[in-house]
Amino acid sequence: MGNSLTEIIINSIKLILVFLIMVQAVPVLVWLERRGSAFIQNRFGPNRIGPLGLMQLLADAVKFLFKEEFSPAKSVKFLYYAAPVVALVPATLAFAAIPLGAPVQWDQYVFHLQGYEISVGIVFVLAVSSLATYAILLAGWGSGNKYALLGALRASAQVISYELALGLSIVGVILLYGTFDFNEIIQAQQGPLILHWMGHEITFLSFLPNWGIFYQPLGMVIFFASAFAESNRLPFDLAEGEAELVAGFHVEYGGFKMLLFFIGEYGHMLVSSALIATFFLGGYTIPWVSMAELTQWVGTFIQTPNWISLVTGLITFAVMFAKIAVFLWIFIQVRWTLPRFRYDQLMDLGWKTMLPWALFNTILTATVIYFAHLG
Amino acid sequence: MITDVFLFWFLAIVTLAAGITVVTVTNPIYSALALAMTMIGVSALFVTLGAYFLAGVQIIVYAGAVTVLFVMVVMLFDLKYEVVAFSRGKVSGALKLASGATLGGLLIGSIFLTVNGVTKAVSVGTSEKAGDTTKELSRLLFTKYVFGFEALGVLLLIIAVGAVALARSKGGTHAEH
Amino acid sequence: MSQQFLMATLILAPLIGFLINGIRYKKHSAEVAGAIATGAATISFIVSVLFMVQLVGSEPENRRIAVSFFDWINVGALKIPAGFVVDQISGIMILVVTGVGSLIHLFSIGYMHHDKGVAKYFAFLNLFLFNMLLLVLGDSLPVMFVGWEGVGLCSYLLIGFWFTDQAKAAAGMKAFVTNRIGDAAFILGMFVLFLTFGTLHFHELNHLMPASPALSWLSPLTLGTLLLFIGATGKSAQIPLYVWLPDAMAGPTPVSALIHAATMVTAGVYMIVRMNPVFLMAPNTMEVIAIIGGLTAVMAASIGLTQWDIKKVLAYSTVSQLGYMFLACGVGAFGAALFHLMTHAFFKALMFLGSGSVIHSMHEEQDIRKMGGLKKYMPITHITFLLGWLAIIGMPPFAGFFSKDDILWMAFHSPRGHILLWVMGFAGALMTAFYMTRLMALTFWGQSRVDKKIHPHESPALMTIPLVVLGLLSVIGGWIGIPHVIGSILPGEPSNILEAWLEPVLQQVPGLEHGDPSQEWMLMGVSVLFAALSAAVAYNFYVKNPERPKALANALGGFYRLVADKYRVDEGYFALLIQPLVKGSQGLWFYVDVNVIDKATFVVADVVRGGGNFVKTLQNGNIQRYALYVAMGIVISLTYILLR
Amino acid sequence: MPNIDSAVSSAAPNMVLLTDTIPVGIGLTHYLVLSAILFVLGMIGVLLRRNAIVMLMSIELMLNAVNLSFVAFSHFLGLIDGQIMVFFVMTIAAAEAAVGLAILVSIFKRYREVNIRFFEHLRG
Repeated sequence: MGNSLTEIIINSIKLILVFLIMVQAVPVLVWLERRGSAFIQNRFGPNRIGPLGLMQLLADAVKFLFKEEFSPAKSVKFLYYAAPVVALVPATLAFAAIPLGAPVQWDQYVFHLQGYEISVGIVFVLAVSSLATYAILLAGWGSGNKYALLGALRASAQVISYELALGLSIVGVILLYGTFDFNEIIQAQQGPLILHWMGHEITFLSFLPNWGIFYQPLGMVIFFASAFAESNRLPFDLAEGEAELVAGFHVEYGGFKMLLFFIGEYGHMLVSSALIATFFLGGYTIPWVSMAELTQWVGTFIQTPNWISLVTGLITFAVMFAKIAVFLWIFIQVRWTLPRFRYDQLMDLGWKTMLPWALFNTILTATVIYFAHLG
Repeated sequence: MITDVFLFWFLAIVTLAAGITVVTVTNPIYSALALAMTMIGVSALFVTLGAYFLAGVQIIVYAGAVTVLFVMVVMLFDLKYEVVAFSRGKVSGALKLASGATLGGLLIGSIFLTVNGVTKAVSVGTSEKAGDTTKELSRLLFTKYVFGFEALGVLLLIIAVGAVALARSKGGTHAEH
Repeated sequence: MSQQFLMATLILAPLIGFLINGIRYKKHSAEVAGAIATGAATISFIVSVLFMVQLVGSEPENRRIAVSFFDWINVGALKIPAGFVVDQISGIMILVVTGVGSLIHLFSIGYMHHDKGVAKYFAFLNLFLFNMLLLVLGDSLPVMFVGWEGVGLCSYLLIGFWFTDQAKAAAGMKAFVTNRIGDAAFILGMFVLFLTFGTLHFHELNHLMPASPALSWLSPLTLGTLLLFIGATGKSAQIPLYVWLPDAMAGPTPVSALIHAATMVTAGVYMIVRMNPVFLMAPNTMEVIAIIGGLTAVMAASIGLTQWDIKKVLAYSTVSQLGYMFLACGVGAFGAALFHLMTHAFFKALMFLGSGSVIHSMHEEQDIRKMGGLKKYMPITHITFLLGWLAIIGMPPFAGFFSKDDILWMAFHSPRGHILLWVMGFAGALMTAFYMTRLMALTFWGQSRVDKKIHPHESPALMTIPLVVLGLLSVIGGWIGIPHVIGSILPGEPSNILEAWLEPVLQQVPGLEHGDPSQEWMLMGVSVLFAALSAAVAYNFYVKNPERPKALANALGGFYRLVADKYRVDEGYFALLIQPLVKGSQGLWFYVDVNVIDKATFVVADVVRGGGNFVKTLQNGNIQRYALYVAMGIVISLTYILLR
Repeated sequence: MPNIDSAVSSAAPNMVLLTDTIPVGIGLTHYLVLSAILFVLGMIGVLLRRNAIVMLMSIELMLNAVNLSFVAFSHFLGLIDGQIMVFFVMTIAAAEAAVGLAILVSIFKRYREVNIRFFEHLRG
């Protein structure tokens, strides 16, 4: 936690901040989603309240908060109320473990711009996000509704199946950087792209940044695809197949509880995008610009080193969020362009296509790394 | 200092409470959830022992996969509260409880009898940088225990095939025709 | 290539063929299985040719290739290596076995084409070949005995190959049991020899022989050799154990040709020739062998006169020819015995295959009364059969002539021989000529008595090629053993190659002086002349005026029926041996087994069941109860550890 | 075993860290006793519960207790091997759960019940 009181306080504030960031990102995303979908479908979408309908989110929030508080008669109360909260937890915990910016050096303290730095971050994130299943199951069982239960079973099965592909696709990255620590991974992705082979350096690609995507294209594709499945988004949102299951596991939920589920889903999107950015796009680093250059450039405006590092941190934070935003937009775009899978297609894709390819990617990476370090 | 003592006791109590719930609650759903809680508690205890990686794996494997399986099975079976949750028979039940209690007592007694020797013998801790233990772990796993590792791989393969063969779907989208 | 490798290939090739065919015997078609089996046999043949080339290449005294693979038995004084030896004797044998064997394999492809278990059949054939090679190549009695038993097993399997037919299965059983009797004697003989000489290795035995013959009847040498000879009578169908061979014709005809004419039945003769120094030292045994052989020759031939089943006739002629061989062994003409063995292998295999081809074309018809006039239908078979006929009745210059006359001459001339023995052989030769001619006449010549529904046809090339090859062999096969008297007048004076070849490994009968040619010429002339005469008579009987034989049979009356019933030997055995055995066993069964042994076992069973019932209560399928047992076990052991 | 040696040697300078993360108050004993109690709990569950699924859960409980003791030992003895064992135990546990549940599913298809009593019909 920390050694001195200031540090402890700052860290606690950080935790709260991260949580708020996630929660506040959700209305923005909702608005973005609605407007975006509207434009994709050649509509206007919400545009009454405020400029560009930006105030729409507030209205939504108010509506959610003041809806009637009810629970189905057949429901198991405890589980029914526990589920939305549980849905919120994994995304938050995972998101808090991802570094969002360069560490800030303030006097003798070093503050990482993340909820808490964990040396085995990847494992932690995987572990926490694997708990997301419980929310679904609890909701499905708790609301005492067969549609909800079916949706929950389908969703949880899907999540479990795709966790395999997800984890395996990261294994390539772990092999590549030899660590579970996000910060180390991000550090390793700085500078130009220089490939090593049998001790020779291949530099003709060095106009590219040294990002993981150039080492792990297949891994990235698989990870991205299974990230969709993990966060129950189209084309993988079988849990809420409106046609056959009304709305899946949260059919009985309304009002604020529903909102919590929303936050959980969008939180998953956030986490996935952040992970992709971290693994494959160099995290908070700026392409073609090294940290040293950045600090030097900032130093041309400001003198005091504390402020310099703080500003640098904020800039990198902005960069990180830009990257995350790109992927968030891709999420939304995909949702409104692709149709839904059928369940057996989904399972076949997960088990017979993605899993083998992820395995192949792992083995390939291992061999290539072995040969690369031969020299 | 204090935080760690507090942490241990807190986690211990949570874990034990969850464990007791697993055994005593009559509704299998609740015992499954309690089991998940126990797993999480145990993994937190792993963290206090500096085994970060294992803690993560513990959650992934147990809480994320095994217990979810349990929950799903229970939900599929749709088991209501059971009439006879515990095995009948006064004598046998008493005998079972007694044997359990004595076993616990014996275990704890033996621990107290022997543990001091152990700690006094080697009282060096593992290196605290978790990355190190993880790397160390993997190195050991692929050098000293590589045979066991391979054997486990084979075992898992067999298990997968066996489980599929046991509970293969009759009817539905994946039925074999 | 090392000798070890060659030897391994020679022996193991058939075994591998057996395994391949045997494991997948449901899958393989006749072509595949036949190709595999014949290939294996041919490989062995090629290797044995290689061996022979080596032998011919080396000097006469060290023409001996001995290979030892590993120590098979090593108990106290008894040390039996798994050793195999190719020398002058076994060299000839492996040539005959693998050569004739390959031809018969080839023939079988055509013959067994329509059979269900054809692959099984070929597997058995290969297994037989393997065992036969063990028998021939083994350099010590036990190794030979393994093959000895093995061929017995294979002959059992192959005789009863169509085991769904009760009679055939019974025939196989009969052959096996009869062989077992002989084998028991064989084992005893081995014991005696081992007790006496402390070794069972042929080479050592042959050199351990005492200088002077053991004249006493009870001397271990005599006993051992006698017992071995009884074993031989079992395997080679001599009196008194010959009864199984005629029934053995129940098997497929190629099997009869391979096992019951060419190779297996000659095992006894081979064994005696291989141990000739030992037998030479036991004159009494030799005497017995000679007499038995002579008697068998005559008796079997006389039975052959009356049989109507083509294969039965051939079977009895085989028995009598074997009798000749034993006669030769008995008078110390081991070379002649081996010579006749070889030639007989050629022409008898030929005739069996010919009969097989006939039977094949007659749709499994075996009664010669329903044949006749087949000459025009199946010319090739007829020609080859004709050659075999000429060979067996001993017409010069066919193979049979030389070997048979060699035997007769030795029977007359050898100091161990006797005029009576010669007479037996002579009578046998006459009868052989008669019934063989009869067979030819009834089968091929005269007017056809074939059933109208059956249309005989020549067999396919696959079956005729072996016939032709064997026919050729039975013509020229004898020319390696031309006696001096004939060789001296022939252009180029061909010497007796076989004699020279076998000289180093065969011992002369003590006191055998050079006979005078005129005598030999005379005997030869007599036998050939009379053989020709009886052949002519038979031709007259069965082609010219077929009613005469019946008249003759009626004239002979009871005697004829006795002979036709094969002297009722089987019945006699049944009455004297088998019945008492069965009765006694039944008595044991009813009184001893039921009352004593069964009671005892029941008591034991009750005790066990009671105990089981008691223990059963612990295993009541209640898993939690089991878990409780485990827990209590842990508790108890832990308490013990703590309180210790 | 170079790994172990390196672990111990690298551990020696970390004594300070050790003492301030795991204070004297909490020692090996605590963890062992905790794991013992968990183990006995699981055992009682296996012995007493009728529901086969719950029995399986109790088995998982026991395994977890064992894992805990393993990790505690490996921590306090400075040997990683204990953690390896935990690895293996986890694998076995997962496998066991999978097979057990598969069997349960087939049993349930047959009897529409998972009461352990029904397993007694599986004689022979």
